[in-house]
Amino acid sequence: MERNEQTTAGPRLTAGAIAQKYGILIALALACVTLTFISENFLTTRNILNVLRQTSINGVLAIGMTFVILTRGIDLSVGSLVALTGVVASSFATTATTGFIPGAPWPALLAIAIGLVVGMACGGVSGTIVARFRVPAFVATLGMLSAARGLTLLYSGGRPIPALSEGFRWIGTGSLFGVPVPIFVLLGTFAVAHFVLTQTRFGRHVYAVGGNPHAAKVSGLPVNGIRFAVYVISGGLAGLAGIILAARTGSALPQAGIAYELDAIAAVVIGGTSLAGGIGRVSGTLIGALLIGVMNNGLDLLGVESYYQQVIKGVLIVAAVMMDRSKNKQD
Amino acid sequence: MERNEQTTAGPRLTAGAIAQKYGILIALALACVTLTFISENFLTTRNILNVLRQTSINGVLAIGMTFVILTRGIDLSVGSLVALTGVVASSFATTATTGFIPGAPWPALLAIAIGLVVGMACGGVSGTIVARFRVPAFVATLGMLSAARGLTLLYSGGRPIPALSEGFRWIGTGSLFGVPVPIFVLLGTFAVAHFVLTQTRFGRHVYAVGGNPHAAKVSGLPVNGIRFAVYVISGGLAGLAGIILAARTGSALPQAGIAYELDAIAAVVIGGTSLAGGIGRVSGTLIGALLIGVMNNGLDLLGVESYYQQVIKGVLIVAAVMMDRSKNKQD
Amino acid sequence: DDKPKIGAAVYGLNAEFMQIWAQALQNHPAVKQGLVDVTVFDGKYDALTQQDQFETMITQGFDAIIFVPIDIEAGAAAVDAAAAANIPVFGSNTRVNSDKLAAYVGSDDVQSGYMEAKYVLDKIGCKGNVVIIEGPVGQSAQIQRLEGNKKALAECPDVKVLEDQTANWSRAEAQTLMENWLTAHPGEINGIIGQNDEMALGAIEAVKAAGLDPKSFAIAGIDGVTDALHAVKDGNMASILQDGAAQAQGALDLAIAAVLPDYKPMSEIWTAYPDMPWADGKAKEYSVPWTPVTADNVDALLAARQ
Amino acid sequence: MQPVLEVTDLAKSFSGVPALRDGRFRLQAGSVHALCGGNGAGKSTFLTIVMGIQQRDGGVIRRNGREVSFSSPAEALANGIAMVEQELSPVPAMTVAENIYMGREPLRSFGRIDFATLNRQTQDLLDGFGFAIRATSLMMDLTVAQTQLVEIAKALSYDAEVIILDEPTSALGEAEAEYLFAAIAMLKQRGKGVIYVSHRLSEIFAIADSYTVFRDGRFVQDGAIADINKDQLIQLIVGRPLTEEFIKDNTPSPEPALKVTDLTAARGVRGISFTAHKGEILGIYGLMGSGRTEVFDRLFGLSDAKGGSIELAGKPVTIGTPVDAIAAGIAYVTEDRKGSGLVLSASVRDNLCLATLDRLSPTGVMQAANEGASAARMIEELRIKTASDALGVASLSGGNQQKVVLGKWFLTEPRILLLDEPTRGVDVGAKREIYRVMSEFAKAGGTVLMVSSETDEILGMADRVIVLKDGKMAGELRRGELSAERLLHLAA
Ligand SMILES: Nc1ncnc2c1ncn2[C@@H]1O[C@H](COP(=O)(O)OP(=O)(O)OP(=O)(O)O)[C@@H](O)[C@H]1O
Ligand SMILES: Nc1ncnc2c1ncn2[C@@H]1O[C@H](COP(=O)(O)OP(=O)(O)OP(=O)(O)O)[C@@H](O)[C@H]1O
Ligand SMILES: [Mg+2]
Ligand SMILES: [Mg+2]
Repeated sequence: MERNEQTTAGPRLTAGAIAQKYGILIALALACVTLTFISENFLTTRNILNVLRQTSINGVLAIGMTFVILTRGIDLSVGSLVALTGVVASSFATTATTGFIPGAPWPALLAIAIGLVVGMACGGVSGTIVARFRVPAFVATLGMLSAARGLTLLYSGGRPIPALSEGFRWIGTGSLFGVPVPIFVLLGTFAVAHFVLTQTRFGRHVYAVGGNPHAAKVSGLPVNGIRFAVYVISGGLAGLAGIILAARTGSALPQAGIAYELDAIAAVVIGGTSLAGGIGRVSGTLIGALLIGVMNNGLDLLGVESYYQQVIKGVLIVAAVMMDRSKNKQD
Repeated sequence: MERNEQTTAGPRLTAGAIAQKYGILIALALACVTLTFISENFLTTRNILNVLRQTSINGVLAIGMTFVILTRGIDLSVGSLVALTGVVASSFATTATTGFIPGAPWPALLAIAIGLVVGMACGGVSGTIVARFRVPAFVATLGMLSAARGLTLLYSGGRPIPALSEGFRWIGTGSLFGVPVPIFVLLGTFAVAHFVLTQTRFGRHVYAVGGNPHAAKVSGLPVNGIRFAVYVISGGLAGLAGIILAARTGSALPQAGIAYELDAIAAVVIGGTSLAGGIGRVSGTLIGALLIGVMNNGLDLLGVESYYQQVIKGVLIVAAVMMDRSKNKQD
Repeated sequence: DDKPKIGAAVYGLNAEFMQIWAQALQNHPAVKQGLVDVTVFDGKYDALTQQDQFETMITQGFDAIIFVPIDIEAGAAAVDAAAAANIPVFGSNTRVNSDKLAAYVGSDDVQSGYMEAKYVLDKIGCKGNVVIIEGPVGQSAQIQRLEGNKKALAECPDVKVLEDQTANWSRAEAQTLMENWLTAHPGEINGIIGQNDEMALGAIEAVKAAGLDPKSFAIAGIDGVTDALHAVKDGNMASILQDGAAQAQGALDLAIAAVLPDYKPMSEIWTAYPDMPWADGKAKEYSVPWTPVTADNVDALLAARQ
Repeated sequence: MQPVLEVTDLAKSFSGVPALRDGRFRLQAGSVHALCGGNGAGKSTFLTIVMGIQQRDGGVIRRNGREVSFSSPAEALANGIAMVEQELSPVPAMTVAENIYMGREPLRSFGRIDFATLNRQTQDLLDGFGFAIRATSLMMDLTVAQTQLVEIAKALSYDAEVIILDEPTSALGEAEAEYLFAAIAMLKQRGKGVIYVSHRLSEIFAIADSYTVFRDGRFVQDGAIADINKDQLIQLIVGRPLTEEFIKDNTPSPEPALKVTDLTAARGVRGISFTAHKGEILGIYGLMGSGRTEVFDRLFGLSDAKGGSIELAGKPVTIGTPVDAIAAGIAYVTEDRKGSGLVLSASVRDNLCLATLDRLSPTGVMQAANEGASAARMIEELRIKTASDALGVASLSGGNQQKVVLGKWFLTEPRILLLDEPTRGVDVGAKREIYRVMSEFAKAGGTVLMVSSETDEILGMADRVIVLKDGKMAGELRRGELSAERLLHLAA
């Protein structure tokens, strides 16, 4: 059984090795080539930047999710945390006095920090419940999904937090050298995550805990601490995504982020990370997220009707993964 | 690792053994007793029947999900299948001529059969993709989630199918000996599933495939066939749930069933079935579904505000499972 | 306590519009004075949950129910069940396809759809290209608003509808959709008809992100949520206010009147909308008028939100 | 006479690397045929192909003269072939009976499984072989040895004509192995053909009639056991003559390294007291279930401290978790390498470095060069057969996997080494390497505690032996007093 699974490669990744290991990269390339041919607007700088920007939120969530899934866990709460952190951070970033802070607008950085901390704190709660109290991750984070949504609505009174300060909105709408800021955030997150997972001790721990928690424990790894940490990471990145989303849409909506967890998990799994833990790469996740983004973009560009879009999307996701898996079919 | 999980009992289930094995049963009992004290309306025949009837749809879905999860799979498509089967079955059960059938109303039984077949067929497609093409269940059924929703909208033109025939509606609204029909459907489904899983070869082989697919294969079991079959079962039961839902609400809505998969999986996991496969019981699932049902009912009975409800629900779900798991904490 | 118990089953409380609706219910003078007990049930956007909540209310012996179903075709069974238990049900905001409804207080979506499209078409001078961002297809509000949109479009045969897609009432989805449309039809889109404000606001953000000026487009939405009021104030869009507060309070007055025989309506709405007479609480239909949000009334409306 | 099974030219590669080039084998009815070869020689690959678990790249398999091609184990079973795989593979949450008769459960009316008959039938089967296991126990509650016995019972229960046993005794003590040999003798008498794989050569000479040797995926030689002696066989397997089997040149010092007083552990282990000295190899002997593993688990902080005290180099220590134990300089090679030894989804290098990550990355950032060097050192010292250290450890042969576990712990540079069945599944050549490393480790002042079910190994390596029985100390023997009879006498 285990034999035909992929193995975690070390840090050496040549272009050839990637292509060979990621059938999914080929699927992405195929999708891009096809779209380039059938839609003249696809391969334009502007549209590529669009796709990347649209992918940024799901991408950031999926990167956090990768850590969790690598340890055999799952984090269903990220969608709700996007809303919670967005609302809380935004409440410290309004141009006017809000109900919460009787004073001048807070500097954007503080608001961002608060959003990240809230996300990490919620992740920490999930992590504690999973690591310390041995509640299955599915249940623990489903509880957080529900609780965080409730807290969001309570905090905001069910109303959007509008009129965000320019500084804060820059995260979602600004540009650097002509490239939108969310893209930098996504790529920065990816680079850090890739570094952590492939180059640091903690990254090794994550793979070991997911691959065989018992062996990890016997080898003296702080298994519970690692389990805890990945939920904090996922929560923090959900916070980052929440901030980008609020900054992009211009106000923080309490009903934001519903079902985002599914797309994030899909990106991870399409990217080749095993839900059984211990196997996968964050570069695969990025490709998975891009594939989803390109698909959504392409279907819109082609003006496909929304009902057909859903059917086609379902078929394409499965087809892409099927292509990937067929390479190493043995059992 | 595996050691501290619960074990599948053989067919022998005494009341004592159940209580000992299911901390979750105690959680359910606790919830019921508490509600009896704080709400005079809780322990009335009428309300108990309400709770059971309300549980019927999630319960039926969760029973099908149990089969899938026992084989290490997951079925995310059940919510969409509820909508699809509801719409298709209903289109053969309208009181008037519909756009689909140029004739008199079809007998309810035919409509029901059609709904079940559609559900099983969709499950069969997922099952084939999982068993034959080795696509992770998460991806395969996520694809089906999307595709089935699209098909539902296409089939119905996005509009509800109203005015269902009396015969068809009986499934959702009728009573037998003062007990609503959906309750019979739920209990019947449970009894059959319990029998199949504990007493038949197929049932035991479901456990074997989930517990150790390699061992199952080496013992000559038709592993792929069993994997395929559980998705057909889950799809068929999603069809059953879709029919009850349409019959209960009196019209089939194409946007019905959104996110139902989460509640179904939650019931399974709360009921003690391991997402890693091979361990669990359908009786636990039933208790899990009832716990969710009682919780929803109780919070409504007490008139708890909706935002607080979500927070409380999140906390209670986790607490219930924590109580259950604390018994056998070792590692 | 033998105060009348009135339940309000609404399709979902996560978005601002229903939040305003629910708040108005709690702020109704009769509730404030403790004349009646009101409980709001959150249907979580699920017809079945609403059905379950009806059963719970019937079990608990509520005296009347105010109902905002998720869809016109959903909830007839729930109304039947309440009627069978002799509990009157009053519709608000969204109609139920049932003859057992005691009365309905709402606004005509066809009309708002017409009004918003008309605004867009007038602004682009009845020629050019528009896109329509629709609600979840098949929902009654979407169907009726689209009908209104089409009615207005029929008056401008030269206007072409370039794209027509759902964004499920969601700002984020509409933003993505609009970004992609702006790419697919560079420089061709003149008007944007959003079937609600959230989606229109998402479109505005997409326009801005593409480096374009929303003021050079004709953009309209419906509902009058707070963010939209701000956008109107900035001159970026037009919105049509749906008075959810009036829909809620009107329905509550009717419900109380059905339970307490000598009750006189206490909400201010009956004086605010002379076009909608109380009619002794005996009418079957009460139509709350739409109010176009303009530079003139936007400040007053915003002040009322605080 | 026509062979019941004849295989020629069997070939199999994994991602381009050949594991088997020309597998050849002729099995006669009524005989026990040993398949010999070093770790990674291709034995398991060969056998799993015969069983239909893996698919071949080329070659011919004939069953009773008829060419066959099994696409699944189900077909092999239907053709009268049954197998005990090298890697134990139970369904943990099911009962012994359900595991054994999986797919062949007796039925009652309405398609129900007849559990009463199933359990009785299973109990009879187990009792018949002399295995003390309850049919209704759950597999997850069994020890590794018991699990292995169940798998043996399962393979024998098929009443197959060809029975493949891939290292069936690797986790068994000699007493239990005797039951197996009795069963094999019976099968032989009934005219069955048995393919037997073991790295314990004494077993081969005790029960086999003929042998076939593979080396590096190639057929080397076959013949009758009667025509060959142990040294010759070793030479065939290893490819060169091997002078001595055990390497031992340590001398215990009087200085105590580990002192255990009145230790109590889970599952009835109590009152264990002993002292191990620097430079000493202390053997721990006992029958299956005597509590040896529990003592180690307790010393390593894997089971709850229930009582007793531990002193290291004269200082009392508290060991509550493996982290404490590792910090105190203890290393532990567990008996269950799949369950607690290896991360199967990770590479050879990652597994080798797993317990020394702190040391390899002082700043938290991994030093790839350090990792590579560590891994390379162990691969060389232990002669681990792997194409590259980036290969998944799951693709290594069983014996090489065992060496990876040993290497992981050697890298921690421990002062005390706990070895639970350290040579399980290891071939003669590599065993010798392991003995050499043990001996050098002790010679350099380290302390080795070794649990082994192989009496030869205990006799060959231990300076002193503690014998456990039912969780209690049953006696202690110095090197001079050691003999197989005395060990067994104390243990039984
Ligand atoms: N799934 C696989 N992927 C890659 N290589 C494999 C795989 N299975 C086996 N090998 C390689 O094939 C060779 C033969 O392995 P095999 O397991 O047959 O050896 P063996 O003779 O049974 O050894 P041992 O005595 O250690 O069990 C080894 O070099 C091993 O690394
Ligand atoms: N997981 C378990 N559940 C129940 N009993 C167990 C378990 N593991 C071991 N035992 C029992 O505990 C006792 C001591 O087991 P232990 O594993 O320490 O023995 P051992 O001497 O190492 O034997 P073995 O040769 O089987 O490894 C035995 O009676 C064994 O059957
Ligand atoms: Mg082998
Ligand atoms: Mg042992």
